[in-house]
Amino acid sequence: MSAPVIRCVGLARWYGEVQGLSGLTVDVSPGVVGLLGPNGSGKTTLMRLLTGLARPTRGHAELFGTRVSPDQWAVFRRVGYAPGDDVHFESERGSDFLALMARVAGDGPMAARARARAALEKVGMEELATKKLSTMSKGMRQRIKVAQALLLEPELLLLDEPLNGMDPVSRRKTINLVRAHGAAGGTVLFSSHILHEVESVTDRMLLLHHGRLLAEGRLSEIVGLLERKPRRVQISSGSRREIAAALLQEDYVSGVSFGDDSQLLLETRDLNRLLDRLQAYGGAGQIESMEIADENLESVFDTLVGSAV
Amino acid sequence: MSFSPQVLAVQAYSFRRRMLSWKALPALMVALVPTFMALVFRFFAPHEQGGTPTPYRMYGEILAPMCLYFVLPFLSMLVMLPILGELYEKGAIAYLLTRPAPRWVPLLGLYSGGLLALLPLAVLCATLPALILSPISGGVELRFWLQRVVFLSLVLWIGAAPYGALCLFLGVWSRKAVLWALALLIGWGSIAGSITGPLRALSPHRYLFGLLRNWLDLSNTLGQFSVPDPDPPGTLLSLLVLAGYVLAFLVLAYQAIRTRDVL
Amino acid sequence: MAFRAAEYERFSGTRSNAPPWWPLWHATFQRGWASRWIRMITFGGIAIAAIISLILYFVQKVVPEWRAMLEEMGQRVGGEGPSLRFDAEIYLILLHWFVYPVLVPMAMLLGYDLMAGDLRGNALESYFSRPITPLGYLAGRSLAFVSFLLLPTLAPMLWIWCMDVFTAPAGHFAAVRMVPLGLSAALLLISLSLALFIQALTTITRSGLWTALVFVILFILSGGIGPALADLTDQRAFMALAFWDNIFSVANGFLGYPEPARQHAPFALSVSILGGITLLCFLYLLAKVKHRALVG
Amino acid sequence: MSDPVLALEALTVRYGRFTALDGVGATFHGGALGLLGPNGAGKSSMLRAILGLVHPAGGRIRVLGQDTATAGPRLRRRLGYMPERDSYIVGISGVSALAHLAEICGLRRGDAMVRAHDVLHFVGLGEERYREVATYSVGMRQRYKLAAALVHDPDVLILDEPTNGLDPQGRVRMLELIAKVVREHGIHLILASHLLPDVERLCNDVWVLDRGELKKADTVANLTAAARGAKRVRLPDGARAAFTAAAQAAGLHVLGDGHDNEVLVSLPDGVVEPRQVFQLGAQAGVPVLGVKAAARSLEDAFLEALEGQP
Repeated sequence: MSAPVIRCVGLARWYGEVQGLSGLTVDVSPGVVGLLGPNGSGKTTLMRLLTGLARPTRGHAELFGTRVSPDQWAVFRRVGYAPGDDVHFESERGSDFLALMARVAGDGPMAARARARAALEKVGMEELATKKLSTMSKGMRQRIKVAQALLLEPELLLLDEPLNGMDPVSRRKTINLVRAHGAAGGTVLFSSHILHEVESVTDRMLLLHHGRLLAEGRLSEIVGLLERKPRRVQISSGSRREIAAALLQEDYVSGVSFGDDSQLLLETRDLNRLLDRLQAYGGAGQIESMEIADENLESVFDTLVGSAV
Repeated sequence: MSFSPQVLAVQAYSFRRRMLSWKALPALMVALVPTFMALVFRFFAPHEQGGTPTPYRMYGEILAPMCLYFVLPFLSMLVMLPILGELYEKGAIAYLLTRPAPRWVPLLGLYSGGLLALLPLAVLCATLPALILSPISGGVELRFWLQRVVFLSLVLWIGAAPYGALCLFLGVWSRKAVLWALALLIGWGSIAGSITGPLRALSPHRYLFGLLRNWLDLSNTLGQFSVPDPDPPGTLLSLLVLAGYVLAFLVLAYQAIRTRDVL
Repeated sequence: MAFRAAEYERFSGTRSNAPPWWPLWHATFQRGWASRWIRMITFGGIAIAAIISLILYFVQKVVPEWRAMLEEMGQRVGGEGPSLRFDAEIYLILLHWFVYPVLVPMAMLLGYDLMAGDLRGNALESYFSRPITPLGYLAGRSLAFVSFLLLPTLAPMLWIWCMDVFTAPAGHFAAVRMVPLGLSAALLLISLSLALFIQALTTITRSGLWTALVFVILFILSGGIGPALADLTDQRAFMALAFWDNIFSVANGFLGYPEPARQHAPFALSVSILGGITLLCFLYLLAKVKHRALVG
Repeated sequence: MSDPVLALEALTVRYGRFTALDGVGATFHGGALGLLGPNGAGKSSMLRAILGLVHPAGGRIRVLGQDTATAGPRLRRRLGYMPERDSYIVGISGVSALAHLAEICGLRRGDAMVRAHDVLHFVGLGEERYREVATYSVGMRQRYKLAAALVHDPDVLILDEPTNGLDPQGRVRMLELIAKVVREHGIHLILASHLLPDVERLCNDVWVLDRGELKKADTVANLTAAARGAKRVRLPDGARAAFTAAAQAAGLHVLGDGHDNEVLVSLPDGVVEPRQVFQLGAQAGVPVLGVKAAARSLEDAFLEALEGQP
C-alpha cells in the first residue's frame, strides 16, 4: 500500500509556554477532510507544520511519504497552501502575484501567465485580477489565495480558513472547487468554523482540541462511537400523546418529552429499533416530520468539545 | 537543474518593489544629500577669498568620505532592511517558502533585487555632485573627475553589498532589526572602522575606505573625515575581505531563513 | 442575599457636555503617565530644576560675593559663546540642560506609539464612529503630547525663574521680567512643532522603530550638514538646516537676543522653519486622519 | 407613530469615480435589519454613511428621525458601531479603553468606568478586562468589539460581520448576546453579514444589496416561506438508489442534495404528504430516518434575489 498523503507522527509544537499542538499522530488518505476545532486548538499550527513554515518541537510530519523540512522543497510541487492570515504581496496585482509564484516554481514567463490565468478562471476572478491586492476586498483576497493554492495543480490542497470573509456567492464557488478536487481523487485538508458549510462538502473530519486529536473519521462513524450518549429522535405529530404513551412501554425508549406545538422528543438507547417502530406510524400518516437530533456536525462538535474539557 | 530563472523572477519583483513605491523616497533623499551640499557649496561658498577647499578637493576629501560614513549605511538600511522584514512581519513570506524551490532561491532573488535597486542610487549619489562641482573646478581635467565619479559609485555599490547582506540577515534574524542595523552599520561600521584599535581591522568600513583611498588618490592623513590608517589595506585585500563578508552574511541569512518560524 | 447575573442594562444617568476631545486629552495623558520612562524623565527635569535653584540660592543669597566672581570668570572663559551673566541669557544656557536630556527623549518616547498605535490597532474606526471629529481627535492627542513636553521643561524653568527673582539682589527683576513670556513662547512653539512632526513621522512609517531610525538619520545628517555648510560658506543661515539649532535660535529670539552669538541660525528664519513644520505637519495629519476615517 | 429608525432617500455614495451606492431608498421601522450582499455590494458604505463617516454624493439619510447631514456628530452618541476589522487602542487595558470610549460619548468618568466593567462582564470578558486588547484571541476581540459598541448604551446597534472568525461555540454565544440586547432592551439592530443563518436567526427584515443597488427589501419570514410542499428525506447509507427508484415510479421528482443520503422529493404541483414518504420507504424496503418540509433557506432566497435581475 502506498504512503498516506499526510502522515503526522507524534507531531508537537509549543511557542514558548504556549501550546500549539501536542503529539498529533494521524494518517490522512485521499479525499476531502474538514479540519475543525475551536480557536486556539492548533489548526493553524498544524497547517504551518505541514508546510514546513514552522518546525516541530517533537515528532515529524510527512507529505506523500516525504518528511517535511525546509530542504525537502520538491514535494511542494504536489502541495497547494493557502495561509489563514490575511496577507499578500500587497503591492502586486492579483495576476502578477500569481505569475510570480508560478515563476518561482520554475515556469517560464509565458507559461506562468497562462497558469495564473487558468487559476484565476477557476476561482472566477479573471476580470478583477488586474486590481492591486491592497485595494481588493477581503473576499477577493481570499479567492486569490485559493487561486494561488491551485496554481500548480497540486494533488494536496491545504486551505486554512478559505471561506472566512467570503460572500455567499464566492463561498459556494469555493466549496464547489473543493468538492471537485476531492471527486477527482485529490486530497483537501481545509479548516473552517462554519460547520454547516463543512458539512455540505464532506463528512470526513479531523477534530482538534487543546492541541490534541479529538476525533477523526466519518461523521456517522464518530456519532456511532459516541455510545454513552442516548440518541434522540424528534417527531412532530398530531397524535403525539398516543405515540408517546405507546412508546413508553418499550424498554429501549428511555424518555419522552413534549416540545412546542406538536413536537415530541424521544430518547433511546437503540436507535434502529425506535426507527423501525416509527416507520409504522409514518405509514399510517401520523407523523408530519421526523429528524434524528444530534446527527449534524454542530451537535457532534459540541458533544466532543464539551466532553473533552 | 538551474535555478537562475527563478532567482531572476524574484529579483525582478524585489527590484520593482524597492524602486517603484513611495518607500524609495527616503532612500532617494538620503542619496541626494551630497548633491545638496555640493549645490550649496557651489552657490554660497566664498571661493574667491580662499580658505575653502577647491571643488575637486571638496568632492574627494569631504563629500566622498561623508558618503561612506553616513549615506552608505543609511541607504543600505533603508533599502535592504524592509525586504525580508516586511515579508516576515505579516507572514507573506509563506508564499515564497512553500514554492517547490530551495529557500536560497527567494533569498538570493530578494537580495540581488535590492542590490540592483541600490546601483542607481549609488550612481546618483556620486554623479550629481560632480556635475555641479566640475564646471567651477577650473584646471582639473575631465578625466580626473570621471575617474572619481566612477570609482566613488563603485565603492558605494561595493559597500552596499556587505552592508545590505548584513541588513538582510538582520531582517530575518531579529524583530528589532532596525536597532541592530543602526548599532552595527554605524557603530561597528563607520565608527569602529575609523578609530584606531583592534576593532578597526574587522570593520568593513576600513576596507571600503581603503578602496576609496586607493582609487580616488586620497592621502592617508588626518582630515575632516579621515583618520590615518597605520597599515592601509591594499585593493585586492580589501575586495577579498568585503567579498568574504558578503558570503558570510548571506550564509547567515540562509541559515536564518531555514530556521525562523513564520508565525 | 441578592443574586444578579451579568446582564445588559440600559444607562439611565445624565451625560456631560464636555467636548469629546477632552476625555481624549485626559486618556492620552494618563496612558503616557503610566510609562515608567516618561515618569523618570519628568522627575529628571524636576531634579535638574531643584539642583539649579539650590545653586542659585547658594550663589545669590548665602555667598553673594560668588556671583560677581562667577560673572567675571565667565567673561574671561566664555569668549565667543554665551557669556555667563546673571541676566536673561543664563536661561539660554539652562535651556540646553532641558532640551537634550529631557525634551528630545520625551518626544521620542511619546511619539513612539501614539498615532502609530492608533493606526496599527485601527483605533480611528472606533473613535470616528463616536461623536468626535478628526480635528477633535488631533487636538486631543497633540495637546496631551505638548503637555507632556512642557511639564518637565517649562514648568521647572519657571520655577527656577521664581527662585532666581526671589534670591537675586534688587534690580535683577527688571533684567529678567520678560523671561517667563519668552520661555513660554519659545517652548510652546518648539513643543508644538516637535509633537506634530513626530506624529506625522509615525503615521508615515507606522512603526516606532522606523520612526526612531528616520529620526536618528535626520538628527545625524541635519546636525552634520548644517554646521558643515555654515562653515564652508561662512553663512550662518545654513545652520537652520540643523533641526536642533532652530530650537536654540528661537529661544534666543524670544528671550530678547535675536542676533546672539554667531553659531546659531537667524531668529526669523528659525521661527518660520518651526512654524512651517508645525503647519505642514498639522495639515498632513488632518488629511491623513480624515482619509482614514472617511474612506479607510 | 415614532420616527423610523433608518430612512434612506435616493442615497448615493461615491468614492472618486467609483459608485458604491446608487440611489438607494428604503425604510427600516425598527427591530432588526439584516444587510445582505456579495463583497462590494455597498453594505459597508451604507453603514459608513449612516455613521456619517462618508458624505453622501446625493440623497438623504434619516437616523432616528434626524438628518445625518445636519444633526452633527452628537447623533453618534445614539449609535453603537462594531466594525468588521479589529479596532482597539494600543497600550491600555480593555476596561480603560472602553471607559475612555464611553467618555467620548458623553458619559461622566465614574459612570463610564462602571459601565465598562458591566459591559465586559456581560460579553463574558470579566476575567480579561485588565489585559491589553492586543493580547486577546480572535474570539475575545470580537466580543470586545461588541462591548465597545454597547458601552455608551446606544439606541441603534450597527454590526458589521460580528461572527467573523469565531468558532462554532463562540458564534452561538455571540448571537445569543446580540439577541438578548435586541429583544430584551429594545435596541434596534442593523446587521451586515455574509453568514445567512446569522441573519435568519436575528433579523426580521432583510435588505439585499448588489453593486450599489437595492435588490430586495422584505421580511425574513416572506423570503424563507416553505417551497411548494417538497420534503427532504433522510435515508440510511446506500439506500438512496432503491428509494429513488420507488419514488420515481410513483411519479415524484427526486433531487440529490449535497449529502449522499439525503434526497429532496417533490410533486410538479401539489404537496408530498409525509405518509407517502414512509410508504415509499416501506415499498423500497428502506427505513426513513428523517422527513421534513424543505424550507427555502435564506441562502437560496438570497442567491435568487441576486440572480433574479440581470
